[in-house]
Parts: sequence; C-alpha cells; structure tokens
Amino acid sequence: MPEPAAAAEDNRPYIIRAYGPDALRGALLRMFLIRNFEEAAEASYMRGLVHGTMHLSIGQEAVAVGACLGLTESDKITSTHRGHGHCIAKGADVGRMFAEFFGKETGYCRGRGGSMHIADPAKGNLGANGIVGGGLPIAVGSALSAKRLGTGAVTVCFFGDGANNEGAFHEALNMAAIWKLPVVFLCENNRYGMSTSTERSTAVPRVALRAAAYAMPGVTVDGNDISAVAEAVDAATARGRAGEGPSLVECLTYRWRGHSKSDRNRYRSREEIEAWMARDPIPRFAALLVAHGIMSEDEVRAAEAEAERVIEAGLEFARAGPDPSVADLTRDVYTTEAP
Amino acid sequence: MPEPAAAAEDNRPYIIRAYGPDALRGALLRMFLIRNFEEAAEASYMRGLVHGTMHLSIGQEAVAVGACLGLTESDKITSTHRGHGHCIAKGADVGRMFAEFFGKETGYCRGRGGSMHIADPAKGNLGANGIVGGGLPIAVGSALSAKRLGTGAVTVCFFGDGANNEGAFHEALNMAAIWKLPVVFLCENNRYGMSTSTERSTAVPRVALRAAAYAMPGVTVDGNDISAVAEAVDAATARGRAGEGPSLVECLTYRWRGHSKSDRNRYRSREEIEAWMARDPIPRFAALLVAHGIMSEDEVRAAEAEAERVIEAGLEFARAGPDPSVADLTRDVYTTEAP
Amino acid sequence: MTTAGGGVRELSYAEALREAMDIALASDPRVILMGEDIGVYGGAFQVTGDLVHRYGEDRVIDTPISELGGAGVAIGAAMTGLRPIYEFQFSDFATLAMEQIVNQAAKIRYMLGGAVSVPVVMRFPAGSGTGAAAQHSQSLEAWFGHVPGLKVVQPSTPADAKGLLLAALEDPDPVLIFEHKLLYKMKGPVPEGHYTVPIGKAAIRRPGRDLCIVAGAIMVHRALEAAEALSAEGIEAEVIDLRSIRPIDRDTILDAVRRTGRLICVYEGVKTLGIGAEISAMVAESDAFDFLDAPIIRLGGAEAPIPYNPELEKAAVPQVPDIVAAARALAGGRL
Amino acid sequence: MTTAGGGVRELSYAEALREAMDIALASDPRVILMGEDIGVYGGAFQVTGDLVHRYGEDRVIDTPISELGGAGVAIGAAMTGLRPIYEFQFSDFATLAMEQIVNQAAKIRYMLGGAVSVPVVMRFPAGSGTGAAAQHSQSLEAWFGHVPGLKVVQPSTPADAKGLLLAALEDPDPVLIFEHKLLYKMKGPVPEGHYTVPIGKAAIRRPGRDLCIVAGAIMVHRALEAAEALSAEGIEAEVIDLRSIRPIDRDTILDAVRRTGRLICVYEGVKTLGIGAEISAMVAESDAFDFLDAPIIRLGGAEAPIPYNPELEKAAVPQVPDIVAAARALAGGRL
Ligand SMILES: Cc1ncc(C[n+]2csc(CCOP(=O)(O)OP(=O)(O)O)c2C)c(N)n1
Ligand SMILES: Cc1ncc(C[n+]2csc(CCOP(=O)(O)OP(=O)(O)O)c2C)c(N)n1
Ligand SMILES: [Mg+2]
Ligand SMILES: [Mg+2]
Repeated sequence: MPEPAAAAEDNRPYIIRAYGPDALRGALLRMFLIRNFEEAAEASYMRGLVHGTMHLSIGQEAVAVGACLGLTESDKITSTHRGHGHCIAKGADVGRMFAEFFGKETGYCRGRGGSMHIADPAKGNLGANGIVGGGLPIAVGSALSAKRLGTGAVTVCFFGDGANNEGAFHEALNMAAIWKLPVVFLCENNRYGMSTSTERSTAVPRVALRAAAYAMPGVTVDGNDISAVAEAVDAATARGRAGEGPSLVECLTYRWRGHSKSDRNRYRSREEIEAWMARDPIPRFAALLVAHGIMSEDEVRAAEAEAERVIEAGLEFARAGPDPSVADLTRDVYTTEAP
Repeated sequence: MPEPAAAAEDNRPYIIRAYGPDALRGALLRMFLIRNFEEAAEASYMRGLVHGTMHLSIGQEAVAVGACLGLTESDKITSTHRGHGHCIAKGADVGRMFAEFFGKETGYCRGRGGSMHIADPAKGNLGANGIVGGGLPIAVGSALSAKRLGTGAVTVCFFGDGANNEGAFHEALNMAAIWKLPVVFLCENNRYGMSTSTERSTAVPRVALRAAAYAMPGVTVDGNDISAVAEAVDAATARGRAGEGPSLVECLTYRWRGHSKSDRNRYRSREEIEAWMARDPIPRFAALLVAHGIMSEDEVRAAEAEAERVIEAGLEFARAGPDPSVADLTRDVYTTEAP
Repeated sequence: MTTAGGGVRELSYAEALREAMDIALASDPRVILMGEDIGVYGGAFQVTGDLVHRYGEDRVIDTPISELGGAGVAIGAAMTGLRPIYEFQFSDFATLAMEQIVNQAAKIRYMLGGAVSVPVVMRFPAGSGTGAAAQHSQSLEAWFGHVPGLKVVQPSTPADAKGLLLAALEDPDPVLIFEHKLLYKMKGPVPEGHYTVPIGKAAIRRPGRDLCIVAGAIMVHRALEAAEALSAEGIEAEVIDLRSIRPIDRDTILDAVRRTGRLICVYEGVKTLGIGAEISAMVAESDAFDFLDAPIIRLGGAEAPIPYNPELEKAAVPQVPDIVAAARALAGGRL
Repeated sequence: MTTAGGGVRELSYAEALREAMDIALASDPRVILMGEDIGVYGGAFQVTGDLVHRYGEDRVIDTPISELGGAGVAIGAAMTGLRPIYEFQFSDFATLAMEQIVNQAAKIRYMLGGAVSVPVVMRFPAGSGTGAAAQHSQSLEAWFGHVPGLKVVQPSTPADAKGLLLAALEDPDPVLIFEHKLLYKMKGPVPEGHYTVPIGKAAIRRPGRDLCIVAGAIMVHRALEAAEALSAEGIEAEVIDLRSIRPIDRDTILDAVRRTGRLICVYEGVKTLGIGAEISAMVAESDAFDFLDAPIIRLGGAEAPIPYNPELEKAAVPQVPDIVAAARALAGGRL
C-alpha cells in the first residue's frame, strides 16, 4: 500500500512521493521481469516448447506493475488472456509460470491451464481468463466477498478495451456501483481488440466516459507512465476501501507484438508500432528513478541483469519439471474426487 | 409521419402542431382501445379464459401511442413482455389479439405464442418478447436491414427500465451507435422491474444518462404526456432517417396493475399507485384535444364508446375462433415442414 | 439420507426449499442468496418467501436483471469465501449465463489444476405446464448434464428438495438444482432440521418385475400414476426417480434393467439428446444390454418449442396415458 | 448433391467455406457476413480471408466483441430481409449467445405461428487439438441438437463444407455449422460453382460388413484411418459420416446397423449426453435393436474440460487407437 501522502508542496511525481525506495526498485525489477519473461516465453514458443497460442504484454508493463504496486497479498486481481504481466506484478514465481506454459505438473495449473488460464490464488490472482470479459463479474463477486466478510481487500479487475463492449462489462459495473463494492475496473486500452480498433468498435472515444453510466468516477491516464497508473489506481483503491464503491481507471497503452502468435498486423501500420515503441515505459520509469536519486544507472543495469537471471532460473526450473500423468486426466474436475 | 413543422411562433403543444385532426382523433381512440383491451384481457383472465400469465400496460398508454404515432407501416417495432399496447398502437386488430390470448387458431400466433409473444409482422411489429432485453439486438438487426436494403424504415425498440441492466442493452446500443443505424431505443421507465425499483437496480438516476456511453442523444420525457413522447420520438426517428444514427428516449410512466397476475404489490405503496392514477394519460390527452378544438367532449365520449364496441366485437371474434389441432403440434417449427 | 432432525411434517416443495435455505442462512454466515425479486417479492415462485425479512437485504440480495453478471458475481463470491445460492427466475434465463456457468464455474477448478474450488449453488425453476409458452417453459437440464465440472440434480419430492439443497451447499463444487414449477405447491413429508440427500443416488420409488421406468422431477409422479394403472392390468412397473443427472446413478439403473429386461425413460426435455438418450445409451453399452428383452423406449418432449395453447402444451410433454401406452406396448411381447 | 459448376479442384476446408461465401455474396445482395475480426484480419482461422476487400466493410462486418448482441443483430436482420452469416470466433463463445440462438432464432417462427422465418446462418469453429485449453476447445454441438427449430450440420470434408454452407443459405430456417478447427487446412476435391449438400443426409464413407462406425467432423477421418487398420486384421468396418446432427439421418444409420449388427459412435464432445448418446438411443429404441449382436459402444470426449498439456489434450478425445481397440473388442465375439 502507498505510504501516507507527503506534504502538498512536494511536486515530485506521485510514485516517488508515495512509495519508498525499496518498493520503487521492486517495481522496476518487476517491469524488467515482465519484459524478459515475455521475450523468453516468445522464444520458447518459437522453439515449440509452448503449445497453443499466447498473448504477450510487451509494452504494457507499466499498467500491470503500476496497478498492483499498492496492493497487498490479500487484495485480489482478475486477469485476462493477456495476463502474464498481471501475474508477475501480483507476485507470481516465474518458474512456475514457465512450467505451466511447458505443460508441467509443477506449473501453476499443473499443466492443465496454460498461458490463458495462468493463476496464482495464493497471491490473490484469481486467474487469467480465456473469455473476453469473463473476469468482470467474477471480480465483482470477489469484492462482494470482501465486503461481506469484512476483509478490507480490494479487487482490481483487469480488462481490455475490446472487453468493454461485452454485456458482462455493463452488468458487472452496474452491480458493483449499486452495491458500492471495493473493486477497481482497470481498462488496459491498447487501442485494439485483436484487429478491431476502439474507433471501429466503441461508440465513445474513451472507455472511461462509460463510467458515467454507472455513476462512478472514471479517469484516463497515460498507461506507459507508471506513476500516473499508480496514482489513479491508488486513489481508486482508497475509495473502495473507504466503502465509497468502485472506480474505472483507463490506461492508454500499446501492445508491441501482434494480438497472438498468428497475427499478421494487417490492421495497423509499422509507423504506429514504432511510435509506440519509442514510448517504452521501462526506460521511462528507470530514468525517473535515476532523476530522483532512487537508483543509479548502474543499479538499473543490475536490476535488468537480475531479471535476466531470474528468468533463466525460472526456465531451468520449468524444463526440469515432470509432465502430468495421463492417468490423472480427470483428476481435479471435482474437488471430492481429487486423490 | 408528422406533418411539416408549423411556424415557430405557434406555441401549441407539439402534437397539435405536428399532426392533423384525424391522426389526433385516431391516437385518442387507440389509447382508449388499449385501456379497454387491457381491462377486457384482465377480466377474461379472471374468468379463466386466458392461460398462463399476462402483463398489463394500463397507465402507460401514452407511451405506446405517442411512440408509434409518427411511424408508417413499413417502420418496425420490437416489443416486450408488456406488449399489448405496442401491438395496438402499431395497428393490430384486437380480435386477433384476443384470439391469441384464448389460444385460438385465429390468433396472431395461431395460439402458439400467447400474450408474451404477440406479434404482427405485417404491420411492422416484430413481436413481444418473453426475455427481458431480448428484443434489443433484434431491433438493431432490423435497423441494419433497413439501412442495407435502403427501405428508409426506422425501428423503435421498446424496453423497460429493468431491461436497461441487461448486457444485451449495452451491446445493442453500442452497435447501433457505431454503425449509425436508424433505431430509437424507447425506454418505458415505469420505476420497477417487477419488484425492484430503478433506485435499487440501476446505478444512474435516469436511464437516458446512459446514452452518453454510446455518444447518442438521450432524453427523458413525461411518458404520461403523449405530446412529449411523440415530440421526442419524432425527433429521434427523423435523426435515424437522416442517417445520423440511434437515439435513446426515456419515458417516465407507471403501471397501475401489478407486474403480472401473481403480483401482491408488496414493494410499493397504495399512495404511490394512487398518485400515479391521478396522472392518467388518457383524460389528459382528451382534455388537450378539447382545449385545442380538435374534438368536443361528446366526441371524446363517442370515441370511448367506439373503443368499447371494437373490444366487444374483438372478444366475440376471438371466442368464435377454432382451437388449434393437436395434430399440428410440430407444424411451423421449420418453414420447410409447414404444410 | 443423513438425518439430524426430529419429527417429520408435511411441507410443500417450495417450503422445503425455503427451509433448507433458512437452515443454511442461520447456521453459516458465508451463505447468501442472490437472484431477481427474491427479496420483498419473495421470488417469482415464492420460494425465498420471507427470508429477506429474517436475514436482511445484505444476505438475501435482489439483483438487477443481469443473469450473466449475477451468475458471475455468485461464482466470484464462491471462489473467495462465500457460499452463494443463485436463483434464476426461470431456467430459460440460464441461456444468458451459460458462459459463466459452463466456461467459468464448471472449469475453473480444473483449469487451475485444483488450486480453487467454486462452491456455488444455482437454482432453476424449470418445465412446462403453466401456460407461459416457449421462453418460460423449457427443460434444459440435459445441457448441463453434458458439462464436466457441474453436478446437476432434479428433486421430485419436498424431502429431496430440502436434502439435495443442503447437500449442494456442503458440496465444494458447483451444483445446479432443477426444480419443476408444477411441483412447488406439492406437499409431502419433510424431516425437521438438517439432513442431506446424497447427490448421485437414484431412488426406487416403486419396485416392479416387468419393466422399469426411469424418470425425473414431475415425470416421477406421472410414472407412479401410470404404474398404478398398469398394475391393475397385471403389469408391474418399477419406477426409478433419477434425482441426479450428473453424476448419474448407473448402478441402480443397470440393476433394474437386469432384473426387468425392459426400460422406459420418461423426461420432459426435448426427446432428441435429452436425459433419456443418455440413460438409454448407458444401458445399451453396458453388460445389462444382454438382459434387454425389448428395445429401450424413450418418452421425451416433442420436437417443438412449448406452445401456449393449453391442449398443445399438454401434448408437448409426456403425460400419464403416454406412459401407460408405452409400457403396455413394451410389456406386450412378454405378458 | 446438386451441382451447377464445372470442374473440381483441391481446396482446403477453409478455402471451400470462403468460396461458398464468395458465391453467396456475389449472387445475393441480401447476404452479409458478420463476426469478430472477419474483415482485414480475415478471421481468426482465416476463413473469411480477403472477402472484405472484395465486398467491402458494409457487407463483411467486423463486430465489436459482443457475441450476444452480434448474434441477435444477425437474427433481427434475418427476420427483416437480409441473409446474414454470423461467425463465432470460437464455438465456445456461443455460451454468450445461447439466449438469442435458442430463445429467439430457434423459436420465433413457431411462437409467431409461422408468420416469420429466421434465415440466419451461424458458423462455429469447434473442437480441440490446438493447445488452446478448456475455454477454446469445446465441442458443444450436442446442445444445439437438443433444440427444435435449429438445424445443425458438421461437415468433415471441403466439398461438404462448401455444399452445406450453400444449403444453409438457401434454408429458410436457422442453420448452425460446426467446423472443426483441425480440418481448416485439410485439402480435398471441391466442385466449382454453386451446389448444395442436403442438410439431414449422412454419407457412407466406407462400406463394411462387420460393424458400423458413425462419426462426425474430424472423427470421420480418425474412423477411416481406424477402418484401414482393422481391415488389415480382417475386420471390415463401415464408416458413416453423420454430416447433420439435427435433423439426423435415421434411415442411413439404422440400415447400417441392420446390416452389420454392431455399432460404434465416435464423437469429440463429452461422452455423457453427447451426439453418440442420441445415436445409440435412437438405435436402441428402433426395430434395428433386434439386429444388434453386441452392446453399442460410444467413444466420446473425456469427462473433463479440455486440458492444456498436449498429451492430456490428446487423451481427452477419441484417437485412432481408441477406435481400433473398441472395434476389435466389439467384433471379437463374432470374428
Ligand atoms: C468472449 C470472447 N470473444 C472473443 C474472444 C477472442 N479474443 C481473444 S482476445 C480478443 C481481443 C480482446 O481485446 P482486448 O479486450 O482489447 O484485449 P487485448 O487483447 O487488446 O489485450 C478476442 C476477440 C474471446 N477470447 N472471448
Ligand atoms: C432475461 C429475463 N430475466 C428475467 C425475466 C423475468 N421478468 C419478466 S418481466 C421482468 C421485469 C422487467 O422489468 P422492465 O424491463 O422494467 O419492464 P416492465 O415489466 O416494468 O414493463 C422480469 C424480471 C425475463 N422475462 N427475462
Ligand atoms: Mg485491446
Ligand atoms: Mg419497468
């Protein structure tokens, strides 16, 4: 959770004011981890180690890390098909994530879920979701539990710009609002749902404008600026914890890679992609930390190297894991039939 | 369709300015017809002639008639479970409606549909719907047809305040908006979805506020004032016909009877019901017509008597109709298997 | 049946369900009820009744008309510590929530390798006979029987309604209860206090040597009535109450087929791909096949939406004379 | 099969579907395509391909991610003069649109006493084998087979894919096409021009005297492969390609059972209440029952969500060795 707000005349960026050096260093490390994780996942995919498809979040690291920065382990998130970053940001072990991608018994889902269902309930990640919008009502249910059980936990519900046109979005936001539940609807607006731009799919120019339909606050922030993300989400979680209800936070960002591994990028231009790559959130945050004396350039490089080491170790752990036994095919369908 | 707007200094109510005496007299007759129809349907139900349940629209007549006043026969409507009024307002024959309620082969649905599925496609009524919100996407499809086939037709989509919390509402309004389709989303806000008030179910105080989430115009009018309803809907249909896209019109009204025949009205007070009964839309419109010299008091009484006669004749027609044959049970499931 | 209570009273099926929820609300603070108009209205079929006055609006929650979202909220709540019972106003509206029921509730535990369970209970008023026509009269339970990860029950008596609902609440996985609307007012003996009826066990409601009728929900009562009529003619039909659709009680059914050599499946859902298809196929692929003396008869719903007209509506689902006629034809060869 | 064209070329299943849509778009201005990413992306499985460039965005319409609404728009358009073909990106997402498909499209004609037809075509990429796990690999066709008012087909070859899609477009009622994802790249001979394959007719893909295997979609190919292997052992299996699930081709199946006396149903959907349950029950209640020399075997999907791990995924649905083993066991008594 963010530290008590500093004096009003302090005009350093929010994240520097609100978080201590350890938290800030940790945030940068996690951004590196996500970037390296995604690159390693992609490479593994190319080498045929990963089955199926996968959705990479390279370019969107500031959203995942910024949104989770102020959360505790008892806070929950619901994630999406593009969920690796959220999972890492909420504290997952990358080794168990890779193991999952490799279909291993040591993976987070014991090899049953794969990339699209990666989850880490112990750390509060209720799971990625293969269904666009599928996590929205589930997040509201999680917030209902928190309110009834009095846990004080808040739930951050990640969803994409494409998901904002699903009926589930409407129903979930409305229920969260009328029941004043502690949930933050966090829209990762990366401008496209697969190939379909928000201009072509969404009747309003900003998803946050839809908050008005639920009488909840809605803000749009630069999703490549981790400080802006953290500031908006922290305000929203504070509101939720205070019993004032849900909020909608829209983060404008961009995915560098195609939608999934089969995307030929026919719906967007090379220039557009490059322009966004120039707005890389990671060096931007690193520069901020250096500028404010939180880390030196060397320390930044050391963090990056550390991330690489963690990823390497994770891959090794994953490779070494055992495959599930085909005899266990129907295990865990039901709780009571589990051995 | 409304007549060309009169001179600007004319400050008579919209409906008087926009419609000729025949149309206005016809509108009053239809309001009487709906009221008498519902009362006769209720009486028939009490006498065991009607199977199942039914949802009466007594008190809401100005919405149905006002919304359909400016429509042509090629314009379409989609209706709701509370659809008798819409059906009559769009020009249906009350005899065939009663016949349907009595389960007769001469009914609009040949006895297969009953009250909840009453329809009259020949007059542009695509049907009532047993599913709350079920007609919303269908109306958008109808408007898509009109646009592609260039018929110039507009579709008026009736739905209740309760339906506004269905995901279908969100998806339908969004698609209509992005494709600029000629559809008018007409919310009959009678304050309750069954027992649940809009305050308890809907995060915004007015359904029309949700139009902002689709960048479409949204207005709220007094649904017991037929002139206000016609004015708002005519503006919306004109916009639709001009290719400018959909609109949301919310009409505030009230149902005098319980939700359905099993309602014990435990969720609202006698006082509330009586206060709304005092705002009866029919005498209000009659008084307007008298005040503006369109009809005399005697002519109003004659219209009411005429409505009674039509209803009586309709009931007689319905009673006389044959029952469907059980041998035809699976007829009309498929077009190609029809005899 | 595990009984904990004392006496036995006559209660209606709806009252029995309400009593089960009452016991659960009183004894377990994690239990909440959710659904449309289940509060002061008491539910469309008056099943929740006055519970909102006893447990408050925070535990007996009127939802907006948002079936997909409502079911999803119940699922999310179940994943995080609550024990929600979600009422669909009519089972037909489950069509709006299939995503959450089938893709989420049924699969989350498996997809997550067992890391989370989803102890949600959902209640579905189902079936025809009320004149509510095609969109309010369906019997869709077969769909859910096709979905691993779900458990599906279909009580036919007040005692089972209560005991299966309490069993569902104790079950760590999603349990769907299909309640037949025509049964809500039916009365029967119901034990007091807390007890459970095991999910997955059929009940032999009437023993018989000549043929065996497997039925569920309202069809159990029609089968019993038919069996009475047949008995007068010297045909002794065994009547098995399926009670649970998923898991299905293979042993009880196969045993009855082995004993009687003749099988009729009676169910209200559409005949094609309805419950009877599974029962028949299960028998036809088992060793009980060798005991069959005649084809397996299925009496299911007509291949049509449920019509409004009362005579057509009746004709659209199996009635007592249909069962009698089928049994006579089936037993004909032997007697 | 009604053929109007000239020659025959090798096309993939996806190309054949695209060619059918191309012919329809070119010849009937009422035809439109709707779906997610079917425009410049060409569809998740590249079925619509370049059609948007040829017919424009007004006729090849990218919808928002709104399956319930999208299906409903297609239905409303079909009721009012258009001939929409709606693509679900994965058949799993039909769970979001069951309301419109089942309560509206399937029932409107009947509920309205025949006053309106709903000539909508819906396409569903289905099945497992792509590593996409539990929410992107389901085979839900049995659900739709249970719904009167719908027609449901399942082509197994490129030629059938084209001919059934063109037949669906000519049909005045809603037709659902289940396309198996693993077949999209499979090539086969496809006649040029316009022709239709009748809905409701199965095809005997291989005659055989010892037993009969009824299968659909990808399972037809596995059954044929199994039949080859069995033939080497002296077991001659007939392979019937179901093609249509609703209506089902009763005559062809019963005739084969009468001739062979042994039946295996192979299907990818979950075994319980899957297609094979219906086929088995249909046989068990017919006069063909008397010709059965052995129990009817069903090989269906496992009672589990489709797992991600490739070995588990394979084990979750019938494979060639499973069919061979079942056939051997079944034929064992006789040969
Ligand atoms: C209900 C549903 N519809 C469609 C899909 C296929 N699909 C997967 S991701 C995706 C795009 C989602 O866009 P967005 O929500 O913006 O997330 P992003 O991929 O941009 O992160 C689509 C259409 C799906 N998985 N679920
Ligand atoms: C999808 C669905 N959910 C619930 C119902 C049951 N139901 C029928 S009408 C109704 C209330 C609808 O409220 P509203 O839309 O405001 O229309 P009103 O009855 O007030 O005219 C409900 C809950 C239904 N028919 N369909
Ligand atoms: Mg996006
Ligand atoms: Mg209302």
